[in-house]
Amino acid sequence: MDIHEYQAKELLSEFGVSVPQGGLAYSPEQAAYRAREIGGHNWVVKAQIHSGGRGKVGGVQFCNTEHDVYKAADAMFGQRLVTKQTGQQGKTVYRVYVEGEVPVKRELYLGLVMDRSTERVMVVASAVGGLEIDEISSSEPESIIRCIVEPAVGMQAFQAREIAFKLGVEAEQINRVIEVIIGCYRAFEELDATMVEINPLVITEEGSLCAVDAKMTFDDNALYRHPEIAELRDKSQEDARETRAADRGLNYVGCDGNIGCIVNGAGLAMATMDMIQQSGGQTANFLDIGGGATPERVAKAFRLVTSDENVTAILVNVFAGINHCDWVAEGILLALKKEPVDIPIVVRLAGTNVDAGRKILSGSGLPLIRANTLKEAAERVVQAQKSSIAGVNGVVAG
Amino acid sequence: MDIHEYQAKELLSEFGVSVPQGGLAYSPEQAAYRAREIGGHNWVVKAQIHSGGRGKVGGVQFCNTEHDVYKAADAMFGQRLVTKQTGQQGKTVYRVYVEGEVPVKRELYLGLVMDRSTERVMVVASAVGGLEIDEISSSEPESIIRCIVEPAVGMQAFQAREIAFKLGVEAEQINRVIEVIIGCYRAFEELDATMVEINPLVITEEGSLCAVDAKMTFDDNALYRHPEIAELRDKSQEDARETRAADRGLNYVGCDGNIGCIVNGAGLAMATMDMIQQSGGQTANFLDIGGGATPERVAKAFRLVTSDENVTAILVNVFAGINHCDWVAEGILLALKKEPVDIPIVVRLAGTNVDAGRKILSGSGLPLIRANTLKEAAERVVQAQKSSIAGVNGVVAG
Amino acid sequence: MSILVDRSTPVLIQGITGKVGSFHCREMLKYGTNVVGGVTPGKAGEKVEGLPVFDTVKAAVKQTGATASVIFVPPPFAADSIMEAADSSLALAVAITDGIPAQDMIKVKRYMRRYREANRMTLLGPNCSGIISPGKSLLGIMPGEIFLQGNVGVIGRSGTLGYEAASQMMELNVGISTSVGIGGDPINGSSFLDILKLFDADEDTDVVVLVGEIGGPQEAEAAHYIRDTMRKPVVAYVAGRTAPKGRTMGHAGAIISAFGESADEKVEILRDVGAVIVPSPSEIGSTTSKVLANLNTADN
Amino acid sequence: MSILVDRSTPVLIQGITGKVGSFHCREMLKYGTNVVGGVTPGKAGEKVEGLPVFDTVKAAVKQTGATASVIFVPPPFAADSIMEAADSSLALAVAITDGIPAQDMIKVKRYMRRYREANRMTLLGPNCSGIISPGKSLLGIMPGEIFLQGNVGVIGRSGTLGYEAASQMMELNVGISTSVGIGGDPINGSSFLDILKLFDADEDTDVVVLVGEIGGPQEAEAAHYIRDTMRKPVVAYVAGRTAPKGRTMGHAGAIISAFGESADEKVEILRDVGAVIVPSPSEIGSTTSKVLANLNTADN
Repeated sequence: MDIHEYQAKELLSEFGVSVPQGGLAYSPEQAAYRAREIGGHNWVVKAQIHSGGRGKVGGVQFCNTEHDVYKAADAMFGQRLVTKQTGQQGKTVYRVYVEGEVPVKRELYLGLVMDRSTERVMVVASAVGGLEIDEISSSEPESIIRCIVEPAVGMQAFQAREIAFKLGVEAEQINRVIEVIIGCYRAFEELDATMVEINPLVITEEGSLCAVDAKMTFDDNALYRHPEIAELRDKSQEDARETRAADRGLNYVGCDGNIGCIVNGAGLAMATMDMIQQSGGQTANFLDIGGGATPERVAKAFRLVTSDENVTAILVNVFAGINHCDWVAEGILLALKKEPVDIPIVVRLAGTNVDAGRKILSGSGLPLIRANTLKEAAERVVQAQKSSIAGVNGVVAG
Repeated sequence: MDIHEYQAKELLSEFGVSVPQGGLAYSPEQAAYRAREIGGHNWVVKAQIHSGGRGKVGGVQFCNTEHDVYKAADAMFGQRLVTKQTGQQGKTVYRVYVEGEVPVKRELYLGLVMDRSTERVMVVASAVGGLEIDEISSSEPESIIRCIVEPAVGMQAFQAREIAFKLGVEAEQINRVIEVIIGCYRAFEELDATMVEINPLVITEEGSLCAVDAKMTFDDNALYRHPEIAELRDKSQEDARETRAADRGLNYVGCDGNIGCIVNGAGLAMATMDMIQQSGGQTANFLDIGGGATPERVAKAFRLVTSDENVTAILVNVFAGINHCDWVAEGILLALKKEPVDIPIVVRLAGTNVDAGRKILSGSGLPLIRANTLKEAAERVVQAQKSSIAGVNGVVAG
Repeated sequence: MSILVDRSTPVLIQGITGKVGSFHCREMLKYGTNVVGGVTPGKAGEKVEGLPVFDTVKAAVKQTGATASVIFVPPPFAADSIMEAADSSLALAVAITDGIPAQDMIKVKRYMRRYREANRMTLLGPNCSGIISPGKSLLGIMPGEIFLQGNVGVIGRSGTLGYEAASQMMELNVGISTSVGIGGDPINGSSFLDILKLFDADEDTDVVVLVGEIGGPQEAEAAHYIRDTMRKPVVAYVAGRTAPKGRTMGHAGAIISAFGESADEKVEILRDVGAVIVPSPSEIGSTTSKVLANLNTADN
Repeated sequence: MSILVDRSTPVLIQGITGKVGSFHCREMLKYGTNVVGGVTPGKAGEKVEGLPVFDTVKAAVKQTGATASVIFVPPPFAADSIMEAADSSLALAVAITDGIPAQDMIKVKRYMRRYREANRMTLLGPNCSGIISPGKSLLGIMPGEIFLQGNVGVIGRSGTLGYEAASQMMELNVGISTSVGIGGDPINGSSFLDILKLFDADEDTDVVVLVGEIGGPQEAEAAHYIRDTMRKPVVAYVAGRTAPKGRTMGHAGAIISAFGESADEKVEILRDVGAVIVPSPSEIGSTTSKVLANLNTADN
């Protein structure tokens, strides 16, 4: 799960990481008020969206008057920011964060991630802060410092010290940098994060340390033990289709094609998408209905896929193990009975109770297109989609 | 460091261990008042001394009226309780703890210790509670359950569960027993304990769980990070000589003989004691003056040893490494100048700057008996002690 | 022979009294798996499908002689159950549970290393469909009837994609020695590499099919072994060539985050080391069949 | 040969700029130890006795090629320094520091096990006087002049009792290959057993003197090795026969708490496995001398 910059800063400051003084605003008026609260004459107005790279698309504005703060915030609210990380649809700005500007002397990069090779937490740091980590690793690869944390004992002071010295930090700041690194590690571990990033970690002109931007993501599987983190979820930053899916216990990722997919199992879902593409089609989504798919759940998946107006054909591909093909068939009937669909539907069932499932479908009177294999299914849905667009609709609404 | 039962209970209850309702009293009046506060008609008055085995020597009294509580407490205050663990000199009662009596259905034993073989924390439990652990291990050895905690991950729920099931606890109490075991482990680890013991851990007639007696000891080396624990030190429970020694940074253990020992290093101190005994003498103490022995420290050691009125001869045995023999010699002169001593003193110096040390001593004019080897030193001090007692005093006060 | 499980392997079910555990207990018994008992703390003395239930894994092992376990315990308690299994001298545990926090799995793997390699339990999963040695034993949740007995070893992350592979193979009369689901989580008990080594040493396995996915370094690790050591032919399919970058695709593990983690990169790496690449998800069976045929020709 | 340290061993001092560290740096240099530099975080660029100071052990190792380290860091930071040493590919660290919490040492030992045995640093101490290969190298705080070079290996917990043993031996012209202080704490880096094995394999050591104490299981562990494997004669002395039971005698380690931990019990165990028992603390030298003489007679 992603959270906003201001939330990450709030969390990290509880672990001893210094952050600039700042305040959240839901309106331009409130943004101006925040600037006055903070005081001084230099502020930064930052769009709170779940994405990096805001600065390049106008999501970060430096202001010298409260009126400028007002204007900057006013321009941001409601805007859709499209960054390298958001995808084409972008993310809409509903909150801005106003901060006092920090006089920068040096910018460092600090990140903590779950490293899958070693299956441990890895700390990544660089003396070249401010750039995105992929930019650093392509332009200044030798600046990157990596450190693996031994889970039996956690991060040790000497490791943080080694990183701090390698960053070339001056003697006065060494201990503060060590505190920030250890604080981030503790936050990572205690809050079940999967990523913590401070970029830039600034050494100010007065010689203090300050996390000028911060990002955290969390392990969805561990949210049950951190209700205070779970509450930070901001659905406005999610793809509406994915939000609906998550609320229904389904795994959904939106794509830009027109063939809706309903599959059980992530691997098979990906293979199905690959197969559709190889057959000349474009998929509208990844959708894994999971292991315990009841008829209700299948019906929900149907409604989710058909709610995407780009979808002009649907492929259901279920290989039942825990699932039973008869349940899936009933789910399809249930969904189509409640909300009839006028686009072609190809159904491929296999595995547990396949005969019962097929029987239910063929006895339903619905004009479903049956397929026996993955290949057949993909080819038929691509063909049906093309025919459908050409005006020959394969399905007559029930 | 040892603490009192009531303090251990207070600490453990913060880790989720249930304890009987109770109150501390410094006077019989306060004891009676505590009984009223607690309410009911059955109380236990318990002498707070740093020792187990109080019950067998009158340190635990069951009372049915507030007046009985008053009388029981009155009888305890100022009494010296001599248990198997206290040594002959016993421990004096300055505090009593009054508790509501708990209706016992079953008594269990639960202990956590630092196991030196595995270098890990070991949980020891037995379904035969109430007896001391050494009694359990001799009378019911097969009842003892042992469990080693893997330090990389700490105590796991399944380990606590295994112990609970092996204790034969009934289904209703299983989860409570697990909570107590895990709570004790967390207390052990977080507070740097070296021992936690709940004996008995009672299952009450109503089916709840209750730590009826509790004991904790702590790692002296780790007290610096637990000031709240360090404050619980009760000097009234320590051998006065040992307290004085500890306050001066010296390691002292009182014995019952009459030859005082001043040695550097624990191993050499023990070897010196062994040598004195083999030579026919009895030592009055173990005393390690440690590595960085300044003249002041040596002088303090001297005063400590001579303050024991049983001491009728002294052996100084210093093998200097970090120490220098000349420092030690100066310390001896300093001590004897300030507070002359009229008993024989044998000095054996060896190691760094030995010649300078010997020169200082021989030039001092003090009637010190010199020895060159450990054996010589022991033989001479034993002989001197015997002569001294026989009226031939080898030292003329300076 | 097969790997890890055989007809005689005595199997426990942790979480046997739960709805899912008891259902699959029945299914496994039907398949012929030698299920000998189960564990649910506090339910000792009960029976499920006539099998005894125990409070602890150690008690169950002592009474039944079980050497393997299938874990159906809910996510908040699953890590503890895996460690309990590891501490009870079992040789194998199959963790079906989906949704265990990554840090719990780091802890589990740290804990398991307290045992010397020779005494260390093999863990499959979590979030996996299990393992099947067709005709012999099934530990997991897969439909047994789609797996034909034979000489091909299969390793995959995804359950249903594994079924797809098995059924394509059955269609062409290609049998399986053992099919192993290693699970979809980023931190899992056994890697592709771990299982590849077992198949390489198994005398009844002639060809290994590796069903990979986007995300994680495990396919690349396996590739090094294929290049340097593997004696048997490997057929590889990698799902997710059309998956959008940077998104989690259902499995917490299936997210592309570093070089070598996209499906195309993985395919390239595997092709480079000599694995036979399956060109399309519908050709897992036919590609394997061809490799087997070549092998038999070469033998004659 | 000697064990663990030799004339050429390049040595670092962790905490070199402190009062104790710099004093012993000088002493070690005087003895002839090949001290090549030191570490104090934040003091890189300074010099102590003309030697360079570094911020981290890794930087020091990189610049100096050091393979051993002596640690004089105060107790609250000592565990961290030991782990830093272990992580910097040193072969040996000698922790002089007294007063490290036991749980810190549990952590240190857990941490050190992350390295395979072949790459794992040997730790002596904490709370030890160090190690000396007479005439070659001294890493620690002992007075070098009381150690005569020769063919007896010495292992002891206590510093000064080790000096006593060494000086008794020198008095009788009995020389030492290496004398190792393993330290007085309950949880320490190397045990009697660990060092015994090294001496057993060292071709320049003919006899080993084990200077034990009350408390802890390590002498009994060593006894098993002496019985089953040890090829060389062992002379053993155990201090504390007159120590009161249940009391900590200076060393946190010297507390009798279980069977086999009293001096008398240890003596009995060691005698049973064939160690030559020193009857009195003043006879460590003479007993060793006799054992050596017998050995030489047997050789001729």
